[in-house]
Amino acid sequence: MRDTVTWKIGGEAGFGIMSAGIMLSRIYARSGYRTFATNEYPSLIRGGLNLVTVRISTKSVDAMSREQDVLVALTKKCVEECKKDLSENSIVIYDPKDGEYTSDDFPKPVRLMPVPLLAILHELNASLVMRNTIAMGATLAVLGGTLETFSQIIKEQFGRKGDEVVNANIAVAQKGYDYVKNTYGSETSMHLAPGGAKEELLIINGSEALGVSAVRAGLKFAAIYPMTPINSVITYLADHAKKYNIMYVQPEDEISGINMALGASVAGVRSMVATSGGGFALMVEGLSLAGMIEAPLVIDMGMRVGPATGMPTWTESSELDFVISAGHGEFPRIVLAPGDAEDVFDLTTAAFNLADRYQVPVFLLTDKYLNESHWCVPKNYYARTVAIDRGKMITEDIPDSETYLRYRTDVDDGVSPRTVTGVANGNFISNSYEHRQDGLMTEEANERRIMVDKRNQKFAAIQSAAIAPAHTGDDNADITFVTWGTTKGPVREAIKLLSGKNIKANMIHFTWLYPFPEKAHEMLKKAKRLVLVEQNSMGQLGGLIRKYTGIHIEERILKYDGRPFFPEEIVKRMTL
Amino acid sequence: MRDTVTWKIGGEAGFGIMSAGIMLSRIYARSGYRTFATNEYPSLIRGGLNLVTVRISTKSVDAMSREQDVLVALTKKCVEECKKDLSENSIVIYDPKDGEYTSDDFPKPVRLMPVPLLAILHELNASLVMRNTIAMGATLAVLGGTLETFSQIIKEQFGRKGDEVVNANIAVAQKGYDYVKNTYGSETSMHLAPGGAKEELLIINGSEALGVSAVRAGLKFAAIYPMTPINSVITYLADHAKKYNIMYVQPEDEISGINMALGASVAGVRSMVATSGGGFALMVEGLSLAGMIEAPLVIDMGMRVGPATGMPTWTESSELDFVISAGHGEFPRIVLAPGDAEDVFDLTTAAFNLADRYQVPVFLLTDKYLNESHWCVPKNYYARTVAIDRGKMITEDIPDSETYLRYRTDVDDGVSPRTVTGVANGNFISNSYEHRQDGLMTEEANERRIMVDKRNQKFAAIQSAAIAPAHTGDDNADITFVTWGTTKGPVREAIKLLSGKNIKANMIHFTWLYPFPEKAHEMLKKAKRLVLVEQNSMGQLGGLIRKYTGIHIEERILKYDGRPFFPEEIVKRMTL
Amino acid sequence: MSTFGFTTDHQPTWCPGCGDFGIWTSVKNAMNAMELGPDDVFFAYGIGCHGNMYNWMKTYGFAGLHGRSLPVAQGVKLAHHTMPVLCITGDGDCIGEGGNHFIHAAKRNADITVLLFDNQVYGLTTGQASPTARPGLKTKSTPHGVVDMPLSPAALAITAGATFVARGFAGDGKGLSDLIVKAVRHKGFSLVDILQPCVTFNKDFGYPWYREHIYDLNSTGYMPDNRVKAFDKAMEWGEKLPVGVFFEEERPAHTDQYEMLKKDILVKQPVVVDVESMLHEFI
Amino acid sequence: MSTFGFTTDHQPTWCPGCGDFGIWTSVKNAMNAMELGPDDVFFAYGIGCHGNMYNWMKTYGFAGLHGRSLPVAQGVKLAHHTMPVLCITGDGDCIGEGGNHFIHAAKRNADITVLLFDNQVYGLTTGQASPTARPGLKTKSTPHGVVDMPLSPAALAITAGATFVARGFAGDGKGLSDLIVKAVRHKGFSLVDILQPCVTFNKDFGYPWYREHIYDLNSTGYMPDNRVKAFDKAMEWGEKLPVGVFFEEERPAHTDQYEMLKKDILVKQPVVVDVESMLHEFI
Ligand SMILES: Cc1ncc(C[n+]2csc(CCOP(=O)(O)OP(=O)(O)O)c2C)c(N)n1
Ligand SMILES: Cc1ncc(C[n+]2csc(CCOP(=O)(O)OP(=O)(O)O)c2C)c(N)n1
Ligand code: SF4
Ligand code: SF4
Ligand SMILES: [Mg+2]
Ligand SMILES: [Mg+2]
Repeated sequence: MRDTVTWKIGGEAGFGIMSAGIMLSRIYARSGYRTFATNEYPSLIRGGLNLVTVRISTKSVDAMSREQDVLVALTKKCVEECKKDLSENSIVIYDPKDGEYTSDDFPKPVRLMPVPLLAILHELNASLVMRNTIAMGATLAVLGGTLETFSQIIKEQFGRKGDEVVNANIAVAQKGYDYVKNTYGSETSMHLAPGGAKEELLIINGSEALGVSAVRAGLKFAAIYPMTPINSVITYLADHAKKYNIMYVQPEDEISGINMALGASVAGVRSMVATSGGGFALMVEGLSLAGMIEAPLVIDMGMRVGPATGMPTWTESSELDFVISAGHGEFPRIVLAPGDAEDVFDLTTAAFNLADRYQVPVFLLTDKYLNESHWCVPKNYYARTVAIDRGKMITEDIPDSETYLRYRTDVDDGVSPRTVTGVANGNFISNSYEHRQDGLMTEEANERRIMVDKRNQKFAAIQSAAIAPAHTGDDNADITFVTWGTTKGPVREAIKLLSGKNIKANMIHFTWLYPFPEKAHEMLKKAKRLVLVEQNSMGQLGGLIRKYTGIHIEERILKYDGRPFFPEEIVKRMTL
Repeated sequence: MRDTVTWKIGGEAGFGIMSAGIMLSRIYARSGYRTFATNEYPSLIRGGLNLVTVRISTKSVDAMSREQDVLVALTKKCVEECKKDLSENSIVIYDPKDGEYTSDDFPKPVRLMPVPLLAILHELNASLVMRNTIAMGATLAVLGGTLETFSQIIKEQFGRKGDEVVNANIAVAQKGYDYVKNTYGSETSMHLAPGGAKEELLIINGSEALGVSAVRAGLKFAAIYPMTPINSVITYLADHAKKYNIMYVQPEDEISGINMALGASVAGVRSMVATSGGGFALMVEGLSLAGMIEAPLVIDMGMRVGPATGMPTWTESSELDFVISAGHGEFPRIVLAPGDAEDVFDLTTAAFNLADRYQVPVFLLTDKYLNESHWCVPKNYYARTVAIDRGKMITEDIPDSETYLRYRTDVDDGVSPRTVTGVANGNFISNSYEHRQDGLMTEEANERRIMVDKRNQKFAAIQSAAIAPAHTGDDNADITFVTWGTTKGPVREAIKLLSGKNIKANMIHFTWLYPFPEKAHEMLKKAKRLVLVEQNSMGQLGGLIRKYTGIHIEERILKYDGRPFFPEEIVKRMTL
Repeated sequence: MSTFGFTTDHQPTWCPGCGDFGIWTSVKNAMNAMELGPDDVFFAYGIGCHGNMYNWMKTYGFAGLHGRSLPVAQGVKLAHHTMPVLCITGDGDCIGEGGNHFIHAAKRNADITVLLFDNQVYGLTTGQASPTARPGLKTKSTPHGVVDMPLSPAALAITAGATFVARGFAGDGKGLSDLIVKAVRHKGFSLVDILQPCVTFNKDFGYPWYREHIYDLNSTGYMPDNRVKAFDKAMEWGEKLPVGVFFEEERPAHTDQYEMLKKDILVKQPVVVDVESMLHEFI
Repeated sequence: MSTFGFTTDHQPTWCPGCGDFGIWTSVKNAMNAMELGPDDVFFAYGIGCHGNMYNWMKTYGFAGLHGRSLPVAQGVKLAHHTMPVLCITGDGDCIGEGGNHFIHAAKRNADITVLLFDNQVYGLTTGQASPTARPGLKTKSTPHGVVDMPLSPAALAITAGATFVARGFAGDGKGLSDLIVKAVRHKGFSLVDILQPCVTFNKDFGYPWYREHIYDLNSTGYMPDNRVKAFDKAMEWGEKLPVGVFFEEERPAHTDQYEMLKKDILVKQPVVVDVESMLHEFI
């Protein structure tokens, strides 16, 4: 019996690969296990090879392992591509119609379990789209599970389509399950140890998590032009717009998107955009505008492999420098980078409050890995109350006797109270030109200097709210990994692997990147040996650290081939 | 007799203020003097106060002085605004019709020289637009000059309009000249010492200088959307397109501009765009594209006061961080920042060669001060031959037997030979997706890594071409100013002022900013006391230096009110 | 009826004789005619001479980026759909830099009013040709005269789906303010393309030229009820040049498409989330 | 006559049944009909399913940014005006993200050919509504159906000044390749709006639907010589849907406006500067 199994399914787009991964995650999440699912697919709609990997464990799962224990290969190409990543004694489920193998065809000895998927479909007169359902049944047999939860999920999922569909699916699942049990015996090396206490767990991808968190935080307006990897944010918001009284608009381009969002923000609603690097590039002028008019705005910047169109469906984290310096002129902004679904909740709700409190644009630097992986997170984490702080906002009419100054400078945090549209005597100009306290243009030297100083004052105010990097692991470790965003999980697991080798390592993980958190300096200084781990080719966090602390981290583990880090790989690349 | 006089003229837009400044500069440049002229005007077309200041000297002029010696005030507002900047015994020329003053109306005692400009016009039946011509005549009398060169320039300038216009202008100039001589005597405290040897000098603004240099460097295609402060580049190129066989296109927006320019570049011509921060913001996606397809491109990025629309007609240098980090994904680029008209020639011609040699985008970071000031530069400097190096370019047909690989990786500088359109067997795809050597898409991990490494290889190659910062002044100075771009002149003059106080200072001036020139480290380390001087509020060069060398310059003189530095001000802000 | 001056302590900086003065007056008169005061209306400005107006026009407003006033206006409208939202934009701003937003705002039938200050040039950047510049016009960017065909903002709007399309003249104060009132009252996307003399950079098309060539379309018996006829008229520019309402149609506006806006403006909608049901779908 | 396969070692990745296959074939046939080989022609691609074509279409080409193929094409054309330049673009690419370039390229009468793969959806981003989506179409971004009016690429082109405007159907190989040949041979801006079934994300408009609804405009006696009539036809979409040539006109192309291009292509023009005369004006 095993604590952990890593399972992978692969086939062409359209084979239901993604949904199989989600279903398997759900089955085990409902049964007292933790799961984590990642996907890989090329930038095209059909054909090619889509892969989903699900790690299932009785303990928490922070990252994907490099090797898989079970492979469900729905095409020959899948076997070819994936065999190199199978561990010893892995089980391979495949349809013998797609190809015949012996264990020798694999780099390491594996156990082959051909299952006649098409033949079963044929026999039951079931349609091709149910192939993945048979494979799921077979999977559950291999992992020593039952069909109970799976059947339940099938009912929930297909109930609307009628009993016939439900029953047909259950029947093929049963066939797959029985076929494995009958052909290969009821014990396999991949049986999972019993799950723990059943807690309600969400299986949610990063984009959905961000959508949910944003709605919780009071999001009212989103203008988002489609782009990988944030398309699921659109789907989530469009599908739930009516239910939650939020407005989703599909703009003609990203430039329109950010300008609409700023219009809505100035009018008084919480507003956001989401995009990837190329789309954000088009928003850069609007970002500078947000800085100048001091409008709150949340920007979900979903990173992927660049430059330009790059590898749109693969992961990378190379937009840190870009978002910190984007925009002409100088103005404060906040850059946050969640590392997992828990972080998404915490940082998304924080982002909206920070945007309002400091009247600045706030970035959520997500990436393809975060957005499209399916995380497993306690429902209670997401069910917590969210405190909404709209900052200095005036919604009551202003008496005739008062003169309202939108950009009043007699504030010590640089933040001036703002009215929402329609407040009597509250009219003002959101002005992209340099302006006086009343918002009207100025070109006078002194007024200019004062207004720059006012905006720059926010840096100090924001610093006081900054989230120090998370320090996890042994205080006295010999190795301190320094990283940010979604490398969190792989590094965390790498630390576990190292501790298995009696090497003490810990981690300084940044989720708040900018303004550079002052507290990080002390933390970094204390470390014995710093190792930078980043999902890019230039070590951008390393540059940022040196710029703000002078500390130069020479030892760097960088990855930029579009694939996320595997814990084993981090260990392997260490000079130990 | 004086070595140097600073003269200022002010009035409403439409009064011919700018052309008066150019003319005065020309007169003196042709007479053996050096000049330098700056302008100040608000962001509107008419009304307001336009000012031109011209410094004339028998020696070289690097910057403007804070105070003026002669003021020609064509409106009352001009007197009001400018009187605070007059030095003791300054001469003020004005039309008594606009207002009556006594020396007491001025902070320091001045010499008033009312000249009845309108009355003279009236008397000669001359039109209002000639008011500035009278003022010029008066000026020449005050400075102890003659009308000879001025008359010559009038002939050249108005010759096409016929003798009548020429003679009328000469007549009013004479009147102004005579009025001053007759009324205030032929000696004033502002007489200039005789000029030196007559060398042919150009009076040219930074934009024109850039246009001229680009044409010399073989520019063939420019797509430029209008924007202050690079509008003169458009005017220069549009006016000279036919003469020099170059193509200027006005695109519908900046996005179109950079994409057209990349199309032309890939087709094989030297191509450029010019814009300011807001327009460049819209080009950021195209920049990333240039990085990915490895297309040469020169970008004249004319800085002005931001964020957003800011103060569009005023100066600032706050786009250094922005251009270095702009664009999603990671790719090499080169950032150059000329400090004066000589630098413009050297760096513009270099920029086109560098772009071709390394197949990267190259920035010319100019600013409003550089672009719109009129510099005085020896014609010989601009008449030098320009070596054009198109880099690895294939213009000959490729034999049928060969397979052309646009992005071949067996190159040690990361630069692969490129064909121009139409070369037989030379077809390839400029691909914004990650690609293989032949340009077709790849999503394979290893191919991706190799292609990133290939592009990143250019960093080292480019570094070998990097221009170290210019070290000027005493090697053993107690103070080392560190600066970049157009603060060069003011700092240079500040050093002279300090040396007058027996304080030894020198300067490390960066014109090559990125990739950060490695040689700078040694230079900076040697200095006893570093003082950062920048025209922005964050000290961006300071950040860059710390990021790449660890050296933290604590002492900073920053200015961000839209006005250029004055040498006196730098001295004043030093803790001495 | 209360009247408003909308004044600030800034003085207009337009060139003496600029057509923008007349438009400004018509805008203020239109606001007064509709009894809209500074807190009742939202103006989104482009960047150009036209846009400088925000400094002497006291209302809720947004002086944003060059070319982007229409997206801003739509964002404001969606958040506060009971407030009249107008765009002050130019031919460069709206049809050059912002051309894409123009056709898409019209397509959506966004309930905003676009006042397009159409002077054929980029005034504020000292006179380059704009997309509406007529062939032959000599400007800084076209020293030998404009060569390509101009775009007609009115025809583009008609093609893209606008439901109120008119043309006015800066020199006709009364006619123009009437058109503005109609445009603002119209539910859906409304355009008033305003022929505006730029006395500094466009000497070919001054007040006299326009006075001589324009005619009032609506007094010729023309009915603005047909898109194809309207297109035909909107492309007309020669000896005669029509002003007036080209096209008018009733069709649900963009903001009509959102069920929830029937309840209240978005700004006032509470955050209502049943957390249990929200999270249920992920279990 | 030599024929070319234009093949690479990449296989098409379009969904089985996608209309893009048919268009691709027509494009290759058109090239062969004009005897244009891989080194003789330039294709600028947008980003979308349509744009993926560059991987299996060996020519000089540029797979640039989403929405920007028209500017790239114009830059190439200006630098090398003797080379035919085509854009492979989509309804999202060309009319959504790139709408401004579309109207301005038409206005300039840039001598490029735009092949617009019009499937009413954003295919590559898994099926959101595009600007040409018909009302009612349910997509990922419009779960309750599209509400606003679609934009007609053909009508926009006609309005903006295009000199050749046609519509074709991906399912009509011969007809389409003929239209492409005509479009490429036309001097000036040419558009072929291609009705393209997306079998994966747009089930409402498949081959049968189109086969049932389209008719050949040019065989009805329609003459493509009048912009207003063409506009009328380009807005037509109901029981019947015209394909064929809507409009054709001779007018100098953008590249005709540059005197120097009469001598040679820009790429081959030498750098000729008389330094003395160049600097003289600054003295
Ligand atoms: C992104 C960007 N590009 C260019 C500019 C420069 N710019 C300011 S106003 C203007 C043109 C204005 O023309 P138009 O909209 O016709 O207004 P007008 O001045 O004629 O009223 C331009 C190009 C800018 N501010 N921002
Ligand atoms: C700037 C930018 N925004 C968004 C995207 C994401 N994107 C890629 S393809 C596409 C839509 C493609 O639609 P269409 O042009 O109609 O092509 P189709 O796939 O339907 O052929 C989008 C939005 C992108 N690549 N770049
Ligand atoms: S430049 Fe033209 S548009 Fe601008 S203010 Fe002057 S007259 Fe008016
Ligand atoms: S998604 Fe649609 S357009 Fe894209 S390849 Fe598939 S069928 Fe074709
Ligand atoms: Mg204009
Ligand atoms: Mg499409």
